[in-house]
Amino acid sequence: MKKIGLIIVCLSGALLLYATQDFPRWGDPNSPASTHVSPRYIQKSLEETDVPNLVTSILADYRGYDTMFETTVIFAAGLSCFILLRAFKKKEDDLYYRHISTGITLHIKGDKTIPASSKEFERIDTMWTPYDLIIKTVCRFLVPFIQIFALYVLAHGHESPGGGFQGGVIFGASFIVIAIAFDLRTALIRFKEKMDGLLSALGVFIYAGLGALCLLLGGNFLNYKELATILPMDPVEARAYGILGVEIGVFIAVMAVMLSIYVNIVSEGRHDEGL
Amino acid sequence: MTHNFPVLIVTVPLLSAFIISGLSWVKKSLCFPVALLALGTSVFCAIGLLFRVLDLGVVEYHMGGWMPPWGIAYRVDLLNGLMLVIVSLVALTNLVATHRTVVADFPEKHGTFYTLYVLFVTGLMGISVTGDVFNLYVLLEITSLTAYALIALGQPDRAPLASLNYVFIGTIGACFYLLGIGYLYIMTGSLNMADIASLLPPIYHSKAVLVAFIFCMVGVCTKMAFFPLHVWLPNAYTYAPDAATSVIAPLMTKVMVYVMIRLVFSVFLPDFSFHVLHISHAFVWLACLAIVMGSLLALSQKNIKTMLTYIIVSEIGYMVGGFWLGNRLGMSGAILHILNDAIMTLCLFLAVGNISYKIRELDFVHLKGLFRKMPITMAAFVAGGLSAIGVPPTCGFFSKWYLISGAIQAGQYGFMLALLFSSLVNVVLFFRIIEIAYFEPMEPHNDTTGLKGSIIEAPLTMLVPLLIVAVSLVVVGIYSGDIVTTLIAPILPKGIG
Amino acid sequence: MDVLIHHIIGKYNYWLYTILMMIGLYAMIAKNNLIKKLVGMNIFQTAIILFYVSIACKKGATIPIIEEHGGSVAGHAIRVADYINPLPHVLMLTAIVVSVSTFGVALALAVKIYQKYKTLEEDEILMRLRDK
Amino acid sequence: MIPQLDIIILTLVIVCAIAAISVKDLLGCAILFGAYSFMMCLLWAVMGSVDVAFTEASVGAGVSTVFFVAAVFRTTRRTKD
Repeated sequence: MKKIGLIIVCLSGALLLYATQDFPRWGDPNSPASTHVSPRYIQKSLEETDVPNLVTSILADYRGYDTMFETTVIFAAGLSCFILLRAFKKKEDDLYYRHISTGITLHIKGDKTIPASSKEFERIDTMWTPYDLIIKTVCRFLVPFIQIFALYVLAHGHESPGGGFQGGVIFGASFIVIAIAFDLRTALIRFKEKMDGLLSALGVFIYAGLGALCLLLGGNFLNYKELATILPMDPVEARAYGILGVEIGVFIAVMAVMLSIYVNIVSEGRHDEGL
Repeated sequence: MTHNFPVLIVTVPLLSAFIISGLSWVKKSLCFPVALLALGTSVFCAIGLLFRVLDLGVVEYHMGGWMPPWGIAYRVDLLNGLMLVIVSLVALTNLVATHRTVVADFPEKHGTFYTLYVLFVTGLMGISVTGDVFNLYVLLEITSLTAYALIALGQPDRAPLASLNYVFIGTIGACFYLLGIGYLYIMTGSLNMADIASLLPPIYHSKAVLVAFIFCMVGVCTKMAFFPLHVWLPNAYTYAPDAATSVIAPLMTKVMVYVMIRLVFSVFLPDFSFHVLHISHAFVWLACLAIVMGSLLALSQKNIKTMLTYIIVSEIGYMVGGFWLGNRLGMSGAILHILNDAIMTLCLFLAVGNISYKIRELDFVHLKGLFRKMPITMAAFVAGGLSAIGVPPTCGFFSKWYLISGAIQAGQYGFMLALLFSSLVNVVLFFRIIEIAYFEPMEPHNDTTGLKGSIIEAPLTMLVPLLIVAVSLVVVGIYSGDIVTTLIAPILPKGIG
Repeated sequence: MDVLIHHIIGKYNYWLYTILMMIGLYAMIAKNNLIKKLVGMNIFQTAIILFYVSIACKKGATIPIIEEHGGSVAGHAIRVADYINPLPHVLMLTAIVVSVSTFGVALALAVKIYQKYKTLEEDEILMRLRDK
Repeated sequence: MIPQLDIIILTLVIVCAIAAISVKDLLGCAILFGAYSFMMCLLWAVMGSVDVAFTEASVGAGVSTVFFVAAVFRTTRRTKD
């Protein structure tokens, strides 16, 4: 099997290199790719969409339809992990508790449990990870600043590199930090599974709904110029705010999906014990 | 609102998929009606669009109001219209037919199943209508991702492994297609199909365009399960849940055949594919190999579902071979066969879904005496089988007739022999099942209802769609003459002989 | 001989992306462990992203963010050769997101396979399948 | 776009790729895979595509390494080849 694989790989590699002879030299300014379509983006983008970051303006406006389906890909990945791994049945075997004041760990067999509200005992994972004060306190300090940075990345997608995807991933990562530093249950208390499912659907719905709103206002799908009729601004500014609205939709969807994929993979769908 | 049809076909199901996903957390019972409504509107829009295309010729739609090479544009002609109607009708019929199986198999997750189902159909309809090569790649990824998830829900011990193999081979195929677009983009600088077609002619003889063509075709043939690259299909479709197989089997591979036709007609233009490159003969011989091997492998199967998957592999050989014959008869036969094969495969897989809903087992040894037990389902299965063989009243005969006469006109006698050989093998395959199901008595152990000698037919909501599809086999067969003259003939460009 | 040198120097970026792609493709086909195949798949996809990004490069051009010189930008035309071609970057944002989604779903499938077979080695799984 | 820097990073990328595939322990493979993604992000930043580099850093190097380690935590670190 390895020999066939090697032959296939070398064949396709040779084919790829054979074609590079006709390519324009690397990085030359008047190659077809840089002279046919992109000059209009570079010259007109600032006049038409009032967004200095060309990549964000093309991403959300000129080729916004692609990005809508790309957000749908992320949404479908979140759903797939949910439907493949989520098992609603509880894990039967025994639980571990730790007495907070003395630090003794209890190993309770069978299905009896200590009520979650009790103050003296706190539940710990079966693969018991050492109680580490430093990581927990540093993480409690760190998470708010990660989230503020994520919102900054989203808001500044127009001027600096960044935007909906990067901000959404960083915001999702802040919840993953909580899940790793503390344990999965504390993260799930703060971000319930139902809220997660609804938010991921809501995020992509904002994106597609904004496009449909432009349709209802008379323009083509995703034509933010039509938003100028309801928003008190001229069409170019309406496009900029349309792009921001779409980025917010992407932000919410990517945040929720990243957390849901992580939670489903790390707890094998039981949502009680993870990394 | 009628000029918005092209985009409504894709965005209405997309929006309703997100609504269904939200509803699956709030109120599960509403998921199926919303899915039904969504696919109903897209069937309505698809038929409305087909009539608009019939009298307007070509319908353009610019996303976001931008002109084509800068923004994404839809350029809907008859081939798109035909594919949209096929995809939406098959998806709607299947949604209704497999409702009970889905609710029975996935009690608390059927809301999410319907979301993935509607996203899968949205991806397929997006592929059938888009006019932008990169948009086609993104939609290909949505379709494949939802197909991986839907397939992995089947039998717990075999389906995840089959789906993971499909992930690997499908990703290689999609990435080869992406490489092909990259090579086209670096040589032409544009991503719009019509724009690339206008920029390509001066650089037809460059090596990069040749390699772009090869990579696009290898990528599409991998997703189409064309013979040497079909290894993922049998396991994936056999171990998938019945509700998922009966929507993926009839549509996924046919839409990829459409993508190949669209690439040759609208991006590389036929005179590049047939005259500059001399590979049409190679494709026809590969198709003959696909037909023969598909039929032989189908003979050696013990499970009825695996047998049908190998028949799909040989049907793909019909379409690819018919298209690459290069003459009007062969190409119209290939496009007609996309329609006929979609209906045939849907009919066969719905019948198999009914059988496995009632009897749980699908090996030949368990099909004994099914004619007395499930007469309507087996009648529909026989109708599908006759169409696969190519018996006159059904539609399978007419597309085979076009393919064979196209092969004779093109002088490809190997392809004609392969077609006849596969028809004979199909006769053996289907009459073997009819013989088991009709003559041998039913064993008591797998009679699930325990009522001696009575009919254990599938419930009504599964039978009526199956009968509609079986009847449509004959109706499409009778009207295939008009379908070819009105719908398919104007698709073929003038240059074809 | 100098034509070959010219080819190599002028387009070394494409040679190196092809080597990366071949590594990824070989790992996908030849590796026995399912997760190693996944790493090969991701390397294969990032190699294609490297190819697209190297299309976008222009010598002597800066990043595709237009600096606003004072209020009236439309006062003087923006010179195209100053900025890198932004279109491949947009395409590659999509490709990265697609590769992560496929990676996530494939990992979920690998976890599900491990639940059933307690191994991630392809040959061991096929052996246990054959025993059934 | 300094060619020398470009070549150094490209060789590091290829070294990380080959190492990630041939190392015998999945957790090591995860860390090398994170290093490979981060090197790719560095390469793209040097080539001027800042948005793609930012996405690859956060999505590629960040989250997919976390998914990888989570999956290895739930399965096994053992690999035969």
